[in-house]
Amino acid sequence: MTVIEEPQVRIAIGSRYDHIDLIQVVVDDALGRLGLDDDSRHWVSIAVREAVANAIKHGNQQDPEKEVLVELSLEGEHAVIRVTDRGEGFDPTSVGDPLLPENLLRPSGRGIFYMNSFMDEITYDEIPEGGTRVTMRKRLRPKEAEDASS
Amino acid sequence: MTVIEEPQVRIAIGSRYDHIDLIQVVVDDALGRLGLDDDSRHWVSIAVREAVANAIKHGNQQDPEKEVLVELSLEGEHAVIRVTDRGEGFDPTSVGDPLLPENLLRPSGRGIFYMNSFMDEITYDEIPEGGTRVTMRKRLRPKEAEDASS
Amino acid sequence: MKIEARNQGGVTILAPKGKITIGVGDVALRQAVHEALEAGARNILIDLSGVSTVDSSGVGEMVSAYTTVTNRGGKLKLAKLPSKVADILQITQLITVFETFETVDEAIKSF
Amino acid sequence: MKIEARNQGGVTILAPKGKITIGVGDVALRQAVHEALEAGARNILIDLSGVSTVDSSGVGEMVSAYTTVTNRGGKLKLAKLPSKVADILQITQLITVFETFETVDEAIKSF
Ligand SMILES: Nc1ncnc2c1ncn2[C@@H]1O[C@H](COP(=O)(O)OP(=O)(O)O)[C@@H](O)[C@H]1O
Ligand SMILES: Nc1ncnc2c1ncn2[C@@H]1O[C@H](COP(=O)(O)OP(=O)(O)O)[C@@H](O)[C@H]1O
Repeated sequence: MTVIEEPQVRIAIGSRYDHIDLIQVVVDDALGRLGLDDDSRHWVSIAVREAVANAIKHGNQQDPEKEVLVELSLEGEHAVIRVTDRGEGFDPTSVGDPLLPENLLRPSGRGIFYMNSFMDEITYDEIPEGGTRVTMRKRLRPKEAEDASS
Repeated sequence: MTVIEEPQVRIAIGSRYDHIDLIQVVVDDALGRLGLDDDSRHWVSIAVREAVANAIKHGNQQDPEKEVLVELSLEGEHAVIRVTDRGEGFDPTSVGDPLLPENLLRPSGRGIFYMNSFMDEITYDEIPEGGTRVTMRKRLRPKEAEDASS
Repeated sequence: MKIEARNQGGVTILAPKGKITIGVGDVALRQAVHEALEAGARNILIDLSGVSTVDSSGVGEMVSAYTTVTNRGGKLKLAKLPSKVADILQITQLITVFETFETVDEAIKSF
Repeated sequence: MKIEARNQGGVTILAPKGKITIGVGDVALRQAVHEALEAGARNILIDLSGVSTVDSSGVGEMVSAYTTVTNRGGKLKLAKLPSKVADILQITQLITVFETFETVDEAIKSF
């Protein structure tokens, strides 16, 4: 069962790379208040940077008039971050594996890999209005801790 | 003439006081990137805290389901911050002066006074959907500096 | 926000650290003053050196504390105001209400 | 992000400070490597001790720099990786591509 709880925060930015720092600051602050440790916050906020960078670059094609929406919420034991753009979308299953020897020296293609490495779960959806939404989840307490305390 | 420029940032929060810190962090970060010095940022972010606190308390009556919207933008030489709630509204001209001797020992009634003290201009509007919007402006460079450089 | 409480020369010293702002810091200050009064304190000194921000609710709570303590026949004074907190008391003209001191020792002698 | 460039023992040492991330840090790194090559450098060492964050664009830029320098017959190596930067190279398996050193001196001797 997924319980959606407050606090919820939504931030919309124009599609400019220099807003990414601001998103990182917000995510870091919010996750700190949820009790996530410094290291985990570092990695989660890098994953969020990647999602926002992709939304700006591939989704909204750096059109500063098009907004990227970032939503933070707490769903049960997970911090959930959703990043939505107004782009053409893509097929996430077609993305190459950056660890394959033939890809290792490629200068790009590691963003979704970063997100998968640093979050517990990432899922992609197309939104009805046209655009891509990526939903990223991170468990706030280690699973053992929860099992032990219940 | 007012030129509205990017970057624009919008943040929506549920009506809870513990989100105010997050707004302060965002405002501080955004104003820092606009080149506002540390001291001015301190005072502007306190003014924004007051506006958001009023929106949460008097506007949305602390209903966490009701959102407070904070919008940051750069309009010409001014940082402009708008805070919107979904409350019943009020008459800003009816607010008492906290410096009057009979008000000096009152435990409340200094929020709008803070905003007026720390911002260059504040204006109140009712929004069509029902609610209050306060618009606060702060000049980014001292007026002399602008005159001298032009 | 955290508030340390200690006794020195018959004065209860409250030393809040952080922000005295709506929802958290203001409530904590009210509780700390309330507890000091319950414990029999009459003379209370707030050491503000650790306070970074005082919003209108925070300054309102300081006024409330002042009134409550005074009404009970006690005294509430302030020490070690950071410049930004002093600015707030100037702007709100509450500097005319509160007795303020540069050091805790000076303040204690004054009670 | 700022990048300091200096010369030591025939090696150009680039020391970026801050984040190597999309839009700013990655561009700065590309320029710094480009300028070093234009100035005739063949051996380039990136001292990463001042770098807090490397996103996928940043690590991609490091790979580009590596390829460009190698293709011109030069060498690009890394020194003083903070643990979070080392983690990134582990996860992306780029640790198998780059030669890395704990100190600048060790790195310089290796060229
Ligand atoms: N929000 C998005 N909208 C459209 N396409 C996207 C989006 N995010 C990722 N993609 C596509 O997936 C590919 C892989 O993305 P990623 O792993 O982040 O690497 P990179 O961004 O370096 O190409 C991108 O090149 C792009 O084609
Ligand atoms: N966003 C708002 N919506 C409705 N009423 C408001 C709003 N902001 C301020 N007010 C009214 O104006 C009064 C004065 O506000 P303020 O100066 O901030 O002092 P305080 O919040 O301490 O009462 C409030 O008591 C309230 O009645």
